[in-house]
Amino acid sequence: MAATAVSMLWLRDLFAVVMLSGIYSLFAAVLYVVMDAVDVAFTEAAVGAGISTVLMLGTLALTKSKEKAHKKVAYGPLVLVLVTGAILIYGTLDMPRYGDVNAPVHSHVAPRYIEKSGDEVGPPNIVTSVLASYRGYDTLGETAVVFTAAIGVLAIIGRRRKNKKDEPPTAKAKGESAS
Amino acid sequence: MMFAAAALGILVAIALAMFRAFSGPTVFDRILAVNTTGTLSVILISVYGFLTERPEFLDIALLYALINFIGTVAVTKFVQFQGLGYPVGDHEDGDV
Amino acid sequence: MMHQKSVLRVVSKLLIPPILLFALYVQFHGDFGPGGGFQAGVIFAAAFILYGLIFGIATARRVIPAVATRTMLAFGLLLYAGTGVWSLLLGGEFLDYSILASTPKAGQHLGILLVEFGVGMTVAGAMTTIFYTFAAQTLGGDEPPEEEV
Amino acid sequence: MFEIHAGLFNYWVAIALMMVGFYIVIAQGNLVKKIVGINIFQVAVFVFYISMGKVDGGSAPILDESIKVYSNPLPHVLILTAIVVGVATTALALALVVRINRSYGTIEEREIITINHKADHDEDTRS
Repeated sequence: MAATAVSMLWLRDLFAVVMLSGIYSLFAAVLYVVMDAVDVAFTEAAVGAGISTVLMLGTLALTKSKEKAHKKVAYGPLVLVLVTGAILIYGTLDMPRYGDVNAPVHSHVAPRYIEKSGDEVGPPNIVTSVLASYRGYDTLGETAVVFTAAIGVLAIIGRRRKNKKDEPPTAKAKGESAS
Repeated sequence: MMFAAAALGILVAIALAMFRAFSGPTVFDRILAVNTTGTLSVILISVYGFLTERPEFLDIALLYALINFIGTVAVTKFVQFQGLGYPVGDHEDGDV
Repeated sequence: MMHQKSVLRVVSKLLIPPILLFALYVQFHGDFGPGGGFQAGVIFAAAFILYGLIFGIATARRVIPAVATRTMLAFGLLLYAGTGVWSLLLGGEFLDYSILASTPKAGQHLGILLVEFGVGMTVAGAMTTIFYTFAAQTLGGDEPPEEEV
Repeated sequence: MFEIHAGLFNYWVAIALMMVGFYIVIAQGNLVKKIVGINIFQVAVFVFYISMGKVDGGSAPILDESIKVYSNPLPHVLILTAIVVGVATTALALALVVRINRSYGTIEEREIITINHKADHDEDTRS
């Protein structure tokens, strides 16, 4: 997976980059299944491999699919990235180990969801009951974000409705509408 | 045990496909590599479900199979026509 | 252009109904297994995207017009917020589903069902709208995109 | 195979991916590639969250009689919504790229800056 990401960095053909990002998200989804997050894997599979790839291809069709040549390594950003990475890794040293049962994350709200949601809400899928019921506000706001994004796309690149009186349809369009 | 061996084999196969995807000289190598990787991850997820003895997550594998097909169609269409919405009528109403 | 690709056309015609069915299954089975409104919406949109890819955007728009997707987009969000307001009107708190039916559990079930359906509609509408917009761009204007600069 | 219990290894992979995405965003000039970089970064954050939610011996958080230990469902919920929001914002960003390409004729950052500078310069000389 990391190899996919690194090779995306080097490839200059944007088409290949898009295909690799599809593979990348497939791997991410497999990883989620392994880490018990089946719902997340479901979403990632549908969104990352399907919709994202199609949208990226749509953009490439409208722009250019080759990247311009650039300097091989940009040293300033590289140093910045390495320093940030080092700080973050230093930060993880204090973190609870992977899979630790006593980690602080598992001690606060989650036990209540796991123990009570079956009686309080009903559905066996805890993720669904937390998503729709306990954290309904979050999901409402998030749905609003999706709505706004779609409206935004329409506003930015949506075609303007043609004024039919000014502009008679071309012969080609007529032929298509007839067939 | 059998499932573990199967998972290992699938991982090797994925590695081979990935190599093709990275180095692939032509576009079609890459398309095939992506498609193969998708199919292999479908199998991997199914096998993993049996490995952990909760095989009810086959839904995900099913979804993968469907999405993989759509992705491949989109990619091949892009390669052939340089665009996604090819037959598009000029007489259509606009979006906004 | 895609008219002679009969294999693709037949296969996708065979595949689209199962995809739609699968989307509905994911939508309503989300209580018991993986799945829910978000995923169902995306899968639902994927079916239309496949149709648009194979038969062209103009045909896809005749099947499900852009007005319909935009209505779905808005209606889903309204359904979500409306569920909250309904529980508010019945004397509960915003998005407190327990009050919607005779027993709290039945109320929760109904509320989750409605909310998930709203989410699914919004996501499906949004994805389809975005795809239509992007795909129609390709040959959108009267001139080819290269000269559109 | 993926289940490596070497403590922090998962977090390190996530951080490495994050940094690759970060480097692409700040060092590469192509706007589409920048968006791909943002996506890599995003997925790295998701992997990080999900690995925090994993419990040893736990199973997927879907209630069943036979299962005693579940993984933490809270990160799953957060990431589930984040993925969908992520794709929506990606679509918005791609739309912006298309629009930029339409006005400038390029999606390389440097060329856009050059064009902008030239426009500014022209305005200055005219006034």
